[in-house]
Amino acid sequence: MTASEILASLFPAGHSVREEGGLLAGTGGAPGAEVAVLGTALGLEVGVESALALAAGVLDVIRLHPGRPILALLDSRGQRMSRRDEVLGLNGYLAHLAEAVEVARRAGHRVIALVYGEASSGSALALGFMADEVHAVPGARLSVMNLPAMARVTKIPLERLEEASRASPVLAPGLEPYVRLGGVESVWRPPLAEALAAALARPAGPDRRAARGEERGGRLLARPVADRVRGGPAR
Amino acid sequence: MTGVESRPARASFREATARRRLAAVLDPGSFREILPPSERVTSPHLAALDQPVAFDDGAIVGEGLLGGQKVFAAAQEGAFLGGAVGEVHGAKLAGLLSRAERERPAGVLLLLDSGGVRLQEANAGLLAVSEVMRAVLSARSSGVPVVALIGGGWGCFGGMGIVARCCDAVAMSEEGRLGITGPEVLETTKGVEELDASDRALVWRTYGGKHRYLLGEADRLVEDDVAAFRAAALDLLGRRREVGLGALDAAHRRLAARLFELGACADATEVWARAGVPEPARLPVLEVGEFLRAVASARRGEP
Amino acid sequence: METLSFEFPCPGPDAPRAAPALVGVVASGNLEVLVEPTAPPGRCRVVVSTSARGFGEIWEAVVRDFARRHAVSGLSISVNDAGATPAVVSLRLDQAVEEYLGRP
Amino acid sequence: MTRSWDTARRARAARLARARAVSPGRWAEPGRATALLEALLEPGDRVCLEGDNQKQADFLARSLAAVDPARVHGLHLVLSVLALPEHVELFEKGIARRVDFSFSGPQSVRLARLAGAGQIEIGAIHTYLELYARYFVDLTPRVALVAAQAADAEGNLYTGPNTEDTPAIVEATAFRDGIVVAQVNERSDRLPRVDIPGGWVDFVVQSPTPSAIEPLFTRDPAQVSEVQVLMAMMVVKGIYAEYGVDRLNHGIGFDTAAIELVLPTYAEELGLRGRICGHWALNPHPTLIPAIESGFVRSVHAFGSELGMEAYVAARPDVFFTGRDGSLRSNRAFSQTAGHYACDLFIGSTLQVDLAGNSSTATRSRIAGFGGAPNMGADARGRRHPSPAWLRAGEEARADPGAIPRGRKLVVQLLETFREHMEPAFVERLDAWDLARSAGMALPPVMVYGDDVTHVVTEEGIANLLLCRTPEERAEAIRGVAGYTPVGRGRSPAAVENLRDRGIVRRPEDLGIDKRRATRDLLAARSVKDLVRWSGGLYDPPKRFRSW
Repeated sequence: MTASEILASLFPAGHSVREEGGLLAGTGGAPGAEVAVLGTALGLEVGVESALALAAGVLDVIRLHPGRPILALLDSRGQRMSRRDEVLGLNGYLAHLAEAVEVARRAGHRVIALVYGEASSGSALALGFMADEVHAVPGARLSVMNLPAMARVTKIPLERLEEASRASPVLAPGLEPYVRLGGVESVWRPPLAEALAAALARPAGPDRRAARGEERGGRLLARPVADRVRGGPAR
Repeated sequence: MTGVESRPARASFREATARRRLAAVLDPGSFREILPPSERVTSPHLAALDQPVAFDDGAIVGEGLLGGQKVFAAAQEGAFLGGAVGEVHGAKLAGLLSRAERERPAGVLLLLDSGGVRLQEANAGLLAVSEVMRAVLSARSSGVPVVALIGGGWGCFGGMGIVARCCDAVAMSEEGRLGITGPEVLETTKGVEELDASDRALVWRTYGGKHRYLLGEADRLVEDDVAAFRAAALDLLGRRREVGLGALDAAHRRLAARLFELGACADATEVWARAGVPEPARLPVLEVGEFLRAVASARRGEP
Repeated sequence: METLSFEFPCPGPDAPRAAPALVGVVASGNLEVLVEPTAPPGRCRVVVSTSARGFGEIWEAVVRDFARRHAVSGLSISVNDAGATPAVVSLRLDQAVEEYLGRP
Repeated sequence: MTRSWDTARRARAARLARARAVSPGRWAEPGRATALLEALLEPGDRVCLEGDNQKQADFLARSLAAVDPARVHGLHLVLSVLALPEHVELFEKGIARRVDFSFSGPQSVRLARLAGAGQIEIGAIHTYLELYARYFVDLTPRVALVAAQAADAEGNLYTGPNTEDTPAIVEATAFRDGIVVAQVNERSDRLPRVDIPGGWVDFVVQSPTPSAIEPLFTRDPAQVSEVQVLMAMMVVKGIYAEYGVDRLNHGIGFDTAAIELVLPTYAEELGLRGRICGHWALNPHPTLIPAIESGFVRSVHAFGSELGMEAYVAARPDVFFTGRDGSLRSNRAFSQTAGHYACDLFIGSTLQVDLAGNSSTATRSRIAGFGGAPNMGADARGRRHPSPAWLRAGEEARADPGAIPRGRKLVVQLLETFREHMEPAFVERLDAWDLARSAGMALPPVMVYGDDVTHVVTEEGIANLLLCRTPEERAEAIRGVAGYTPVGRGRSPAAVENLRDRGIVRRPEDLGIDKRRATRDLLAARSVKDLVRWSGGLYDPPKRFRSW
């Protein structure tokens, strides 16, 4: 789905969201109950400029519209990979963006992420995965790396990776694996406005993804291990 | 004899294992590990790929003393799968940070040495890194300082490069490296013209401690010496960065200024020249002390 | 991966009980060795998980020589190996037992 | 009919006359280099195309590979190191037919293939000294194509720090009416020093690109392993200290780099400074810097130079042989002679050792050759001057106490019992046998013969073969340090214990070595940067070795 199709379905009453250079910004929803929208389109690879622009968008909402919910729309192939981005410290720009989302949530903004295309690596970490809840639409694809590239880097035969990915959700890119692992709370189907309203109505809470992963059988150790460490030293 | 004082008597941080780093950075004998190797909490995903596991999954977490104060500490073992984050490894780090929120030690030290997400557990690893990021920000928001120490052989890349910058402060050695897209990945995906990963001088001036310090991405630059890292950790423990709008605004202005001022630079040496460092080409050969003096006025970032 | 288990009787008194000790790292050509006081009295138990298949005989010889060099009665030795040579294995086993015994 | 006694001189004059049509003066145009060679060369000529361990006449090699094979063919190539792709190309094109050489390095696989296909006749694979010797007996070059750093208008050559083979080649060629062509990197009005007089040089051509040099002898201390540190401790305590080894040569592997790096630490602790490792025949290894700086090393004569060591060498003229300009003067022929006759010990790594102690680096699919190791790793039976180490070794080897006293050179082979991928380094039968058969060689290519080897050192211990009195005892001593290889597991434990009692097999514990100290902390330098620090900033490592 394209950004405009998604936006139309999310905000049947209209929205002011514009796409420029792969970045989305604007508001949607009825007067008095506006939702701030920001995010990426066309698979944008997030570099230093776009990370800073996204952070600026979050900062503006905190400053100008206290309490206004934020919807992060994500279609991004990950961080931009270039020498210049590394020279300038892209990791620091992405951390800044993540911290901005954290501050927004702590200031009382609900933050909902919706993956409507791709989500991968740096940009997923800094924007989408910082939300209170992460949702996706059918056809969304979340990933770290495709299997052939993974085979090259890890020197594990591709057949073996393919075989393992049939048995476990940890390897293959896609939507379903991330649902099972708890990384995606739910899959939204049209009309999206209802799903958004329901998400916004839920109270914010702590990071529940590890618990979801355990319930859904995708990540059986993340929650118990974290809890054991949280609990006390083994004696 | 000129050699006497140049003999490297220092105990290298880079060469030490994660366990030895922890033992040397914390007060002697004070470290108590949580989920130690004898608990055998290992990765459930490696067997399917015929890969050996490690009894601690490459992440050592626990509590100890630093200058007599109670701190929590975690260390990644770079030699095991490049210190990469898998389900268990990440859960140990996230669990420690959330324990810190509850028990409120004087701080949390993260001895990072990681290529980022463990590809053998790709999706679970990515989520684990996200959970660690959230846990760092959450611990800081609750008032517990988190300090990253980067000086291992793998550096700190991928999502862990973001985690490092989510901390209150970062100490690095010149040998340490920090970034998001590491040199090998950059060369593989974008070609050798973008970055020649075998050109070590280029790799280190792009990702290395000196450049990060000059940019303000690292708060302390130290010798590759466990004692120097310990001193930096002690020093940075009191250095909290508020998680709030004020600090965020200040950081935003700094990052915007960096982009405005240095955004046209494609290479670190251009950055150093434009930042006003005299004789920028000399920076890589300077020892830490000389380097700090040479860049004192040109350094960007907080003091 | 291949798992090898060895258990054999050891002469002499059991090693003192101490906190488990770990040395080495699981990296190419290297291994980690965990020493714990959990074997039955008078016996030593060694469990090896290795990525290099087909070297069981060599492992057995290395482990037996190791047990002859040290008082390992009552100790369990657990190994995660990523293709270390016998030279490195012997060195790590020695270091691990010394680390274990060096502790109060 | 009277016999003519100057045929070679007249042939030389005729060739030079042909060549003057291409290049009237001593300085030839680079673009005419191939034409010059076509004018000078005749089919079947014996040609020395300088290929040293480091310096290569690469531009002349490319020019030679471009000649018309119809005019120039069937050459007999003599050169010490056959390392360039162009060298192999000469045979593929039929320009050359026969070769005598010492070492083939990177071309070893292609060479084996050519030999298998019958496209190359290998006269012999020599050691360096043998090959130079034969330049003066029956393999004298008709034409020598050599390389130097710079030349002046008169054709005087400055070789820079890599003088290497050039004097030996030019001496043999110029004084037997041969023709010498030199490629140089630059033309200079004032040479820093003259290494080859212009009167011995016929043509000079400036290479469009400087001759490429590889840092062949730089070992990054970061890659030295703990096991190598342990073996280095054994060598220092069990051999160097034991025999008082003060004149020596080291191989170029990480094993010997580890020894160099523990001299300022471990050997210093043992009080050995001033007693061992004073005089060396060695390339200027960067890993030797800490031992030089801490006062172990008193002199180094070098076969060739090493990239990045120029300023350091120039600043340590008491240690290195240098010209008045400060740059290193190396000379492979002299240094090999020094290594053979003047050194008490040679130590080097190897790939395979059999039960007789024969040591080989040959593998089935490569013809790699020898270089200089066999010259240094062989007892110099012509030697007459005594030294404590040499006498002690001789005494240990003497079975009959009434026999005439005679010394022995210490020849030590250093190897881990398993190589990578669990390949056993000790074998019943060397791969060299198979290579000899498949390549039709008269001799299996053995690097060091068993009867020259005095000690085998592995992580398990030291086998002193000097003290063995029978072939069976020797084999058992070798089994006694062969670890868990099939050869090692074939030992008789009782026999090995007996050898231990007699000091023939010595374990680290027998030597009083605490294995826990075998960590990288014992290395005087753990990184290339540490080496730069030791050198006071004078060592300038090549790019690939620096992370700054």
